[in-house]
Amino acid sequence: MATTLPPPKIEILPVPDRSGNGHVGGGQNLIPDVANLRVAQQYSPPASSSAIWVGIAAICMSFAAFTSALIVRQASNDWRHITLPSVLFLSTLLLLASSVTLEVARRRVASYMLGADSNIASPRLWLYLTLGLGLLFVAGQYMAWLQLRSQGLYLATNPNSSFFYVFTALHALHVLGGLAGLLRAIRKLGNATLRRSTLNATAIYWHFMGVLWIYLFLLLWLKI
Amino acid sequence: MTLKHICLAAAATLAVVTMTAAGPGSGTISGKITYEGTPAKQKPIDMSKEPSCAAKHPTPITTETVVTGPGNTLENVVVYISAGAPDEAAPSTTADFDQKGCQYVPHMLAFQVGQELKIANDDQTSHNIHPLAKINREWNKSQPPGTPPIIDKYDKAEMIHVKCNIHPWMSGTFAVLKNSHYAVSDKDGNFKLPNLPPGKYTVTAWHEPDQEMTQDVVISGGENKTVSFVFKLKPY
Amino acid sequence: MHETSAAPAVVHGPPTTFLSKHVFSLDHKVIGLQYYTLALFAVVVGMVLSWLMRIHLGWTNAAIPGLQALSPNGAPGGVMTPEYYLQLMTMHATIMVFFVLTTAPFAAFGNYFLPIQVGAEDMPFPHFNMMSFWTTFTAFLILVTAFFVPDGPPLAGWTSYAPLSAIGKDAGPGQGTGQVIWAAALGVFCIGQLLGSLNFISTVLDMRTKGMTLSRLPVTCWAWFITSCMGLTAFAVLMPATILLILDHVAGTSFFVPSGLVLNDQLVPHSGGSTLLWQHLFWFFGHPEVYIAIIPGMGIVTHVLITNMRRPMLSMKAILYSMWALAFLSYMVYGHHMFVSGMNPFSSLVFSFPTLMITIPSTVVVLIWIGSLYGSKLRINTASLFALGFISMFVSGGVSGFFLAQPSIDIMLHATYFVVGHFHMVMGVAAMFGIFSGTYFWFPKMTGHMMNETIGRIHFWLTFIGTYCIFMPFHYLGWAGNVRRYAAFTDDFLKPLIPVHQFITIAALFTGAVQLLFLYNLIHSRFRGPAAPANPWEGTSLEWIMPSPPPWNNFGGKDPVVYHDADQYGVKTASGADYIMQNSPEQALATSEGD
Amino acid sequence: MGKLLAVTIIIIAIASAVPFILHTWEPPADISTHGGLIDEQMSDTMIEAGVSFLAAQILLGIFIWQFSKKPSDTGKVKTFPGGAKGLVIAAIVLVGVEVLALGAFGSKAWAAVYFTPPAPDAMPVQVQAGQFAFYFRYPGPDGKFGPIHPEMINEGNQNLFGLDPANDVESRDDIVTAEMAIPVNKEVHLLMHAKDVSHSFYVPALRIHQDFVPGLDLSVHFTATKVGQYEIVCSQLCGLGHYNMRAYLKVLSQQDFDDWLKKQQAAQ
Repeated sequence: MATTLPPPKIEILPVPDRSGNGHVGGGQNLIPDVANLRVAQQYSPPASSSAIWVGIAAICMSFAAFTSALIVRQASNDWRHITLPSVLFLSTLLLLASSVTLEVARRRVASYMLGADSNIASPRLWLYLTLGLGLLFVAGQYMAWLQLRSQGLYLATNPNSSFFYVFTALHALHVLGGLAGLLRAIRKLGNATLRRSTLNATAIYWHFMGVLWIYLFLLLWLKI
Repeated sequence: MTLKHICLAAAATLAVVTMTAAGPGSGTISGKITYEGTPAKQKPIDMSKEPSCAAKHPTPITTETVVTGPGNTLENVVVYISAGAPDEAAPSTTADFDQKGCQYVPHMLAFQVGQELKIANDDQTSHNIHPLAKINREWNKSQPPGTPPIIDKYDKAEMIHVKCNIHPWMSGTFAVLKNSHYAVSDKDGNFKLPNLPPGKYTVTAWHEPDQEMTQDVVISGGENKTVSFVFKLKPY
Repeated sequence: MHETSAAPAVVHGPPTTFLSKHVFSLDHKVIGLQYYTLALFAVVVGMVLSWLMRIHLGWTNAAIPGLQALSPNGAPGGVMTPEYYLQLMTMHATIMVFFVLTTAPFAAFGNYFLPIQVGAEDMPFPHFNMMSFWTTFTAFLILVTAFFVPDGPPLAGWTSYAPLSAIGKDAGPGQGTGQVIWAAALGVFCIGQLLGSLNFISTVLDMRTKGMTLSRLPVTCWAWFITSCMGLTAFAVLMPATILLILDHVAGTSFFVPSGLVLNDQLVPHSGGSTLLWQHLFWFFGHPEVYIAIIPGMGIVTHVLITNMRRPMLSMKAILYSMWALAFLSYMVYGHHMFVSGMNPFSSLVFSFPTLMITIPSTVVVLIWIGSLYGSKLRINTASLFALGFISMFVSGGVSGFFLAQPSIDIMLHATYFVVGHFHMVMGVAAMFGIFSGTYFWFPKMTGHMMNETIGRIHFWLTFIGTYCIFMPFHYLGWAGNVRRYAAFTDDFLKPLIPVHQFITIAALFTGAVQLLFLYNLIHSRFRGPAAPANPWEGTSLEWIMPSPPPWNNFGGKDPVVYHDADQYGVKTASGADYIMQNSPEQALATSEGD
Repeated sequence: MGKLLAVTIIIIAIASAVPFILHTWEPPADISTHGGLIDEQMSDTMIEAGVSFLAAQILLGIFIWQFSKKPSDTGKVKTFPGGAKGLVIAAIVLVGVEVLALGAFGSKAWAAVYFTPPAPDAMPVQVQAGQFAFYFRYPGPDGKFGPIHPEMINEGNQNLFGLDPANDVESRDDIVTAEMAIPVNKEVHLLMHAKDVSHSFYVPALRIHQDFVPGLDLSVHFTATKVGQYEIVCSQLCGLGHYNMRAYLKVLSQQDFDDWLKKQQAAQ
């Protein structure tokens, strides 16, 4: 019952000396002696790669709860169907496009890190492009609210509009979080401390935002 | 300072006194409140929920939304000067509001803006006093038996419906008024507004839940004006 | 004995300033201690509240000296008003459930020992970890402000059933601002716990040191891992619920408030909402929350027991699987809180079976604990005393679940003191015993000082007997139909029970006072206690290979390598010790189990 | 110290069980036709739970007594005969069977209350729960309840159900009361309506316990078998007056009930 396995093999990797005064890099804040992204890739230890999926699980759970609330509430007789602002279709496209640009950016960064491409400008450009599209999306959501307001549909007007505002607002908040992540990635890319795992996590989150939006959009759009 | 000055001063003082105090030359408005039509039937209140109170009423009390007397007189109507009289500072006396046998005594309590309101609980059970003020600050407090009276005051004129949620049948009214010229009609429907200096007044009679009638009255010197109000009541 | 391996993920440097060392620290150990301190403060507040409530229940019209000064409206002349009783009750429950039972065994001990026991230098996201604590702390502050708003705290209980909780001040004192503050506090608390759970899970998944396979994780790590999985899902559901509740208050939406309600003879301006929706959302969080409070305790107790029994559990696997089963089932049974709440009577039956099923994993755990005692060399010390007390309490609280799991019996016992007794024993007191056990066990490691054993034992004896005197009678009261959440007992069939309440009150005051011993022991030992060796209890898990207290970077910048699971007790070794530490390559000569 | 703990645990366990064994505190005697099953279920569960409670505590005590280490002890640790497997199987089989049995029989009692339709000739009574009192309504000679107009509810003039007799004919003969009276041995169909927040209709003696759900009118049905006066209390936290929210249930002979109803009608 007590599992005592034979001692595993230990291979010693090259380690920067960490016995000194204590300023050590790595993990969240590795500043390699040579400000070189390739060094960063090699020496920075693997950060947690599961965390992003854990976070996504939590977000899914929250929106599942909201969905159940929506379904329960739809059953009541005061439910009115509202026609969604047309701008939403545009912003949906923007969000999808941003996912594409981010993928391109990811490939560029990868090829740069592998040395295939020595130009750091183009990956950064694509990241900025994604950032811009994300901002446009949030702006689009804001315009959607203005449109609803002009139709006299406020948060408390009817259950459907309540859910619309709640869903879009919370999703927009999460998107803003993603934008912050992108900015962070761009900064790290700038001072050569970007780890691929960081970029990957950011990308996964960003794509998830797209998926989540499509789900919410359909939920609000289709009569269930 | 000359004699002339003194005389003037004296005259002025005298004038002031006659204007305000109940001196000679101040009039009175009195009268009777009656109703026409059929008043709503007052239902007996079953207090079995609160045995300690039920025990205090061998014959069950009834609701008090309309309390009538012989000859179609109407009780619990508050009559006051709504215009013509200046606002007055609150008197030092307290307006007492008691909870006896799960009933408000008095049912209709009139007092002045800023006057001290004293709410006491004579029962063996907890009451919660919940004046549903709209203009004034609304509050809702419980008063366990044997606790000191609740002291409060209102700073705006308002007719406030008072209820106890623990004993839903308990219902009363605070009539918070701007001046001291008010009266609540007695069981014969009589009311009396004394000590009114000469002037033109608007007299308002108010009956719960929100029936209101007004009349203009001119008082010149120490006369007695009689005013009467007739409320139209419906069975439902 | 130590062996180095690859460089661990150094996640932050050593603290340099006072702020970064003690206040906004990134160090999981400091954060753990911060959580512990918060829980300690919260539990004192919660306990004082319960004292006031108990006095009121025993002697309803007695004036409590000084209470008027605390709340002139709540206690005119020192006599507690019904609403103030309910407000204290609500705050007592909220503080205890969220800021004691969730923070202490999970966030406090977990933060301190999870990274150490998996051999990591810290959690992967120290900044999230720090935010997690400070968000929780903010939530606590927000909650406490409810005491200082004009109408006082909410009176709707910790379950805050809509519409009472959703229609605002007309529903009663505290239902306006107070209720919103309550909901806001919980929403913020959820954020804190989500960040924490995120860290816990990724620590276990990604930060394990060389050789620390999942099967070698100490049971406590599993307990915290399971708990954080539940926390992640449960708090993610509570937060939406609180958001919707706040919107119903401040934005005039109608998620939980149906049409045609009348308060004080006035129509409530809401329509179409669903009152059961809140109950479903709340209990979907609420029942897992119960296990969030107890599972870390089970882990701690198992950990403390194997160390003091000097033998492994009969089957650690059985315990782990049972914990997973509890966690899983807890999501399928929440409906048993709503048997008579107007839910479809068929679903009541549907919910009752998984609820009954929960007794199986619980029984497995208890039997494994008891069975493992057989033939052990049980060392009696305060930690093990509390661990054994935990088992006794867990059994006492657990069996009452037999009754409450059945809808038909729930007809009689629902919302009575039987329920109150049940959850206080199984989730309140048992979890508390887990916390005490963990404290006496790990205090030397956390502070570098030993606790006073004599005071500790006195504390155990008085607490053990005291809590039984308090919570057993609750079951008798409930059996006689004593409804809970009553500010006074005026009904003919309740008046005869008042003496029982008076007995409970006395027991509660006594037991509460006893906790001062614990506080004294804690503070005194922190400064005056004798220096603690690295491994005072001869434990095997990684926290015992480092000096007490551990340095800021846990293993001095070197990662331990793990060769065994944490159950290497009662073995024969060359050195003559009856245990092998996880990071020692040494192999047992022959395990001395069996006769 | 270990021995002391063992003794304490066993003493506490037995002491805790005594009041249940001696029936020191009992639920009020059952006066309903369906309550028998529930009481049976409760006592069965009490036996099973009691046995497992005592067994576990006493076993715990015995092992603590026997194996708390003496200073001289240098022996080896021994393993429980049969190891974990025996215990796990015991837990799963014994407890599994036990709880399944409980669940099965329990659902019978539950079904008796909730899955049987009220008899067609059951007497309809409406109960309205509000902060902080129950009020009851009898349909009167026409056998029909007038519609409820929430906006007309006014406790000041005791229009507790928001009736509009001026316009609703059915409302004119409705009888509204503050205490509930029912004839003995006659099935009652109780229609439950919540005026403001959630409340609960709990009559221990009747073995009836059902929440009021605002916005959702539920109903229960029962038959009282014993003349007498019992208490209806609220068990769902409904606000500051929760503790004092109650009404009396009078179970009367048919004759007395008819008189009572006449008296109430006169008072309307």
